[in-house]
Amino acid sequence: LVLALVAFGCGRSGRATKSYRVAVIPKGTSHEFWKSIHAGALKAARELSGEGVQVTVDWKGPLREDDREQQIQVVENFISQGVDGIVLAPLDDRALVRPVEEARRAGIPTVIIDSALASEAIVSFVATDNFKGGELAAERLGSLLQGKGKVLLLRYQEGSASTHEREEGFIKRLKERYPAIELISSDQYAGPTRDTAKRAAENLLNRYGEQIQGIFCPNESSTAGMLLALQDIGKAGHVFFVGFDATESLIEALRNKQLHGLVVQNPFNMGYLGVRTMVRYLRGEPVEKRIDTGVMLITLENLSTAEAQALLHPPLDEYLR
Amino acid sequence: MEERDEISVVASEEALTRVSGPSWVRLWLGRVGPFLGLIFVLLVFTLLSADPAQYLSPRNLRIVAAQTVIIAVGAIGMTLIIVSGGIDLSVGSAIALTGVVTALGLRAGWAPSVAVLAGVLAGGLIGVINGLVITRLRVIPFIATLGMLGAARGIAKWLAAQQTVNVPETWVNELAVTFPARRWMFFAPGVWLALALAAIVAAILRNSVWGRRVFALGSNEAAARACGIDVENLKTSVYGLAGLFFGLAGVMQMSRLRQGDPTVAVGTELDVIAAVVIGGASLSGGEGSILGSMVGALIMALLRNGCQQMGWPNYVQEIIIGAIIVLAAVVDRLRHVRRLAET
Amino acid sequence: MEERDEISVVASEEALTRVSGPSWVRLWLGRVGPFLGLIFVLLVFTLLSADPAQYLSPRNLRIVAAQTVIIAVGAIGMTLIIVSGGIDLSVGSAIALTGVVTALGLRAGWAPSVAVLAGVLAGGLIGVINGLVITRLRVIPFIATLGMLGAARGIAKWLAAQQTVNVPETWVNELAVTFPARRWMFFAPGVWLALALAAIVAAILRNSVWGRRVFALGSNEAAARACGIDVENLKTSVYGLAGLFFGLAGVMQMSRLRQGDPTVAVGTELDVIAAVVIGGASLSGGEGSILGSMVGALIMALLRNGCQQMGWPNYVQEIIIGAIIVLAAVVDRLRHVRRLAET
Amino acid sequence: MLRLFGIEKRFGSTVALRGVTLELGRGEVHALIGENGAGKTTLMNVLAGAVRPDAGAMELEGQPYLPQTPREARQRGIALIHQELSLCPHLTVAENILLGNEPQRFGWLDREAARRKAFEVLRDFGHPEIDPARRVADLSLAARQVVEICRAIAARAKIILMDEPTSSLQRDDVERLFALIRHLRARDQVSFIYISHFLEEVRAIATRYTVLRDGASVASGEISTVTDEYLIAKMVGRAIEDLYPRRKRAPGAPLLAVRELCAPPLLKRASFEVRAGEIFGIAGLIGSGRTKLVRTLFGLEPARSGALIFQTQRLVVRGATPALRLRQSFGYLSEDRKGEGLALPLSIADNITLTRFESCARLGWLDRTRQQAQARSWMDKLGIRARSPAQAVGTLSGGNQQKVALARLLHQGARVLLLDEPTRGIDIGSKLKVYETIAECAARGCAVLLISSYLPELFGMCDRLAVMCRGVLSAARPIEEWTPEEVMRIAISGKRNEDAGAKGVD
Ligand SMILES: Nc1ncnc2c1ncn2[C@@H]1O[C@H](COP(=O)(O)OP(=O)(O)OP(=O)(O)O)[C@@H](O)[C@H]1O
Ligand SMILES: Nc1ncnc2c1ncn2[C@@H]1O[C@H](COP(=O)(O)OP(=O)(O)OP(=O)(O)O)[C@@H](O)[C@H]1O
Ligand SMILES: [Mg+2]
Ligand SMILES: [Mg+2]
Repeated sequence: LVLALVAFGCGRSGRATKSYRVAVIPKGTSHEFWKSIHAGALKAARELSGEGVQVTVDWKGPLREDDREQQIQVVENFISQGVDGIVLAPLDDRALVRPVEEARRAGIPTVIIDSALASEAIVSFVATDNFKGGELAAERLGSLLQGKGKVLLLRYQEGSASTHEREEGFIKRLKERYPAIELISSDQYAGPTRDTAKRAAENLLNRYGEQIQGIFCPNESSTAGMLLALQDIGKAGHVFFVGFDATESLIEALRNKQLHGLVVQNPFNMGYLGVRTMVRYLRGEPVEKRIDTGVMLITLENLSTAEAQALLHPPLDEYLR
Repeated sequence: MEERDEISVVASEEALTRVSGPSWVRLWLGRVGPFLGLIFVLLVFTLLSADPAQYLSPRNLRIVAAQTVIIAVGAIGMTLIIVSGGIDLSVGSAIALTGVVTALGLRAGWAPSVAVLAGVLAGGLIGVINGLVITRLRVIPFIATLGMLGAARGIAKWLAAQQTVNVPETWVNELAVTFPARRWMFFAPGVWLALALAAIVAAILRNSVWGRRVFALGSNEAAARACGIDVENLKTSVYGLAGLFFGLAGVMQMSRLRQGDPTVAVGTELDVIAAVVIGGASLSGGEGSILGSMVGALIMALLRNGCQQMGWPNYVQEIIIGAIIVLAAVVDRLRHVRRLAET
Repeated sequence: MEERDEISVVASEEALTRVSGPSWVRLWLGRVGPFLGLIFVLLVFTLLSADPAQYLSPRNLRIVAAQTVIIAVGAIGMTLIIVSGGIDLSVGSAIALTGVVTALGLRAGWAPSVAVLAGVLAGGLIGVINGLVITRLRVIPFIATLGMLGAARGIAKWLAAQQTVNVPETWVNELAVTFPARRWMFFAPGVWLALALAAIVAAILRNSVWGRRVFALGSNEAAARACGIDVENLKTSVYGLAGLFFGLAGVMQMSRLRQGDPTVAVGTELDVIAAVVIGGASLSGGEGSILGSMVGALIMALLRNGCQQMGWPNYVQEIIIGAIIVLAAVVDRLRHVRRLAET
Repeated sequence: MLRLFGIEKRFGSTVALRGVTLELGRGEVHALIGENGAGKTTLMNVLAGAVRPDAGAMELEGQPYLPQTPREARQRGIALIHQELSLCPHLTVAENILLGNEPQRFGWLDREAARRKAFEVLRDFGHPEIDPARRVADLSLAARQVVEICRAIAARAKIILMDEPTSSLQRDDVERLFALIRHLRARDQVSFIYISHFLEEVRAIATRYTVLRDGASVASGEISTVTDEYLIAKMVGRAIEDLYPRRKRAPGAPLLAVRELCAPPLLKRASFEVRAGEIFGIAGLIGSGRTKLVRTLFGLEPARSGALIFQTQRLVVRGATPALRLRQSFGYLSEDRKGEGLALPLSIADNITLTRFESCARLGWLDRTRQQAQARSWMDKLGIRARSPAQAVGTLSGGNQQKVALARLLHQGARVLLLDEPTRGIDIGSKLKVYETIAECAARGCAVLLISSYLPELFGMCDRLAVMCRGVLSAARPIEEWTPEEVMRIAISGKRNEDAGAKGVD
């Protein structure tokens, strides 16, 4: 093993001249969402190499998923390795400011992806419009319920900026467009994992299960957890349920009408544009400060459209192998 | 005289009956002893709850049961380890790893039973490795299992290629479901399985030679060795056996999530240990009972569930749960009135 | 038996002079004793690393230092507790809570020094409460602090209104910065502060009456009590003092994040305890040293940093770290040559 | 100066004390005697504030006295020497001796002063060789006992309670202790309550006595006015004629032969053989290496060289384990019941059957009723005082714990018995029983190796005797050819021509 690792180490250090080393730092590593971002980043690198610009992508997430301190350490360590640029999906819009600014002081530019960073020290912000995503969900649920009924929101986790925006977007749009719809619970958090989500969902449903007609969950793990809970008590399909982000199991549920809508982002594109933008900046070309990678509401109706399929099945294998 | 006091909570039947105060109190305490904490928690929530009927409804009961089962199965194994004077921090990671193994097996199209067996055995293997590191390399359990906590988690992510592993529909998914398909079962098969295992292990721990040796080991290792007990192998067997249970817990976790998730069950070790300790086991070994641990696990689950039933915001839940864990322990002390009587 | 054998071997001068291996080895071992594990880790990575120069560069050194400091400060407090024969699982939550308190103070426009003080004192308060629950309500430390783990976390979220609390620019933010503005400082002020405190506490633990009593308490509580030491208050003071350090750790965490984050430092307690135990402390009390704990903390940080320098994927990193924690412990055994001699 | 009226204490359903009345005068040494489990230790704990009495009143120098904590007791000038050693193994001798009233300068430990004070106390006790800077964990049991005593003395108490202080002390140490006691009485009028199972000791040092029986004080008065028979009768409730069952045994063929056994540094050379049906005694000073010898024989400590022949076959010496020895039908009784002997939280039954569960198990499953029955029979045989076999051993009195440890060894039914200080802390009445059972074993053809620091016991029991001195075992001779003086001479003789430095050991 050790030998292999040595080889590993050397392999990386032997870099050709006129080449960029870009660190891409996700929030976590084990969700498909981040896989897509990784693939997108690699796609960009490959294309650029094709154009004669050597780009190597260092992919590295925080050791403990969703732990700000750990992500900071990852950024710092990349600074000390002297990479050429950092593409970062910050776990928090403030906590990551210091390391990013330190990076800039060390002459390393940063492109932010996925969720915002409250700093001017960044090159560009490449992300979904999460607020809009929440609004789409509200629209869908509202129309399904014909503007009346009781709805339940299972939040994701305290202090998570991007999901918070989705939740707010959802609530706001629901309030102004469908005042007749009552939001009977919106202060419960699903917690970081599917398991915590399922527990929370079970207990929530046990309490409100009889009354509600609609549910919204702001990310993959909470959606999956809620779905499992619904299936367990055999209510899946009997309440209108809109989720966020896509995985096989969720799409499956969409097919057999247990889910009635999925707000889907374009992580692949996010990773791609993230690296692209970074390299463009490194080569002194102009870059725009805000790049929207788009969201889309996927339902049973538009599931089979090419656009949807492209979103749902990014060519992971092509790049991650 | 702490020395003497500690002894009052003993691995002998006497322990429960040695309580001062009027005899009827003693009798009562003796009976409900281990359940005091549980009763206390139930009471609190039934009183607080808007509609107690709903809180105590069989339906909610089943939800609690389903949520307990994983911790409970883990607690069975952990009880063995703690009674033997050890500790195991790698439970959470072991659960993740074994879950992933099972899921991979199922996805690879193995027979469900085979996949499940593989998962359980994987757990056993982890346990044996822990045991060997502790006995052969003479690393203290805390460090040895802390190492395993990292290693097992890593291996899980590696095997799962940092993905969650989705599994086909099999009976395994029904193992820990909240509401079993066959209504007459009332509880999920996993719950029944857990109960059965608990009963068996309790019997082993109480009445088998092996069990008594484990107690002896936990209460005085030097003496155990001087009595010709092969301490090294005994320890290894304890960790190995416990590992099997962690493996089973992993399988159930997998069944609950319908997927092998390498990032699941982070920090579960604390819940499991807490369950065992609330159940009256002593971290210095030689004390503890399966029944107690099961009750401990139940208490934890009831707390979580109860708080959410109340619809309190999460932070209130966390505060309350924290407080009640302590209170439960205090109430549990009533069982050992002698302790208070002295010093 | 561990105990006694060890004893029987040193029980006479002959024994002390009779140690396996040539004398220079012994001399060397004696010198570097506590640092063996550290050296080991450094060696491993310097050998593996593509460009060791970069790994051992002052810049990287500073990064490691900045990343260690929080664990290190926590470890100072934890050493006190573990030496006294206790344990504290609430460190992580305490860090979060005190961080939030400080942040709220700053946001409310208090003088930075006042806010910092508030944070530290909050930590002390948590500690004292732990101490009182343990001594007055007679709940064992594990459970008492487990309860606090939940409660403190909840309170943190409550105070912070489930949000992160952002703070204005003050010198507090410079406390734990990786590259201090004043270059001559080389390390962040926080690092120097930590070093100073470590030195002071080490002195107190070794040479003050209070310190020796803490050792006595951990070594044999019954004896300590019998000698008329006020065990209850001593314990409370230990947890209180330790709490102050956790508070300081929280302030530094806050300074690193530039915000009070109620969800930060989950599971940090394990890192801190691991640092202390790797540093040679015994969880059964009476053994342990600040120096050792600091080294332990450094080992942990160097591991993380080193693994990433190698650019290994996370799961490899986790496996390696797990393995090396155990190895470090094994290597550390070399320090107790007698133990091995008698294996 | 100290008065007790009708002190009562019950532990759950056991009544430890039922109405104890006692008077202690200034500068008086008061002997407290009674069977195992009579309540002596409990009474001491009451006085020292470790246990709160259920009923009764205490009076110290006229004022009422009811200590809530040991701390308070200390402040009122009462110090206790525990029956079970209670020291802090991680701390140095000096720190242990001065624990609770350390010499300090603004909270900082004054190590020099501490060292000096500790040394003075140790010197007064005639043990200047014990280095105050040594970790207690590195000392022998005996040395620890000395430290324990010194700690109580250093407390400068007005009343010192001694609970079997000599249980692991050598004869000359006992003399030193007595000298010290007399000195303290004479100099600053210190009063003592002295617990011991050795009547001759009691007579030597005490002026007045109180007999406890079943937790009640049954007799009290001037000790010079009563006979041993009277005291024993009061304690046991019946008269005891000859203590040692001297019956002719006909030792058979050698069962165990040890050749040149060597486990440095403590055990240098030991060769001897024990015949079937023979009781072979080993005398020697504390720290002479006797325990080391048996521990090595039993595979608890590594041997460097030597041969071991059981019946006819040669047994492995290096790398032997207790498990192996057990299978080879060896049995070992540790001198340190708490550290290495008993599993305190477990029940009496479990402890007794621990080495031979087979006797009461089928297919690995215990037959509780059989186990309890077996335990009960041993409890009767050795007179173990407890409510039931299910009681936790930790709640037994010191002597009764010792009997449980012995019972386990006997239950094991080994052919070779290694007994290290088997009667430590056992009362006279029970000693008789113990001696009888040991003799029976020998009669049944076991080889018994008996280590004791109490010469009369050795002379009473043994067929042959050898003396250990600084790790070297003398040649064995029939007991008739020994005199106590000669034993002591050989035991000490090594000391003269050795360099004084090595004394630090014991
Ligand atoms: N903590 C306890 N719990 C229950 N019973 C106890 C406890 N401590 C002592 N006892 C009981 O109290 C009685 C008196 O015990 P004690 O130790 O005072 O006897 P003792 O006179 O010291 O005997 P010995 O001479 O063997 O030391 C015994 O029967 C013992 O079993
Ligand atoms: N089980 C043990 N553990 C540690 N040290 C021991 C042990 N037994 C003996 N020693 C050490 O070995 C030295 C030799 O004493 P040992 O006990 O072997 O002889 P002894 O004549 O039996 O003395 P004692 O009457 O104290 O047992 C003692 O000074 C002690 O320091
Ligand atoms: Mg006694
Ligand atoms: Mg001895």
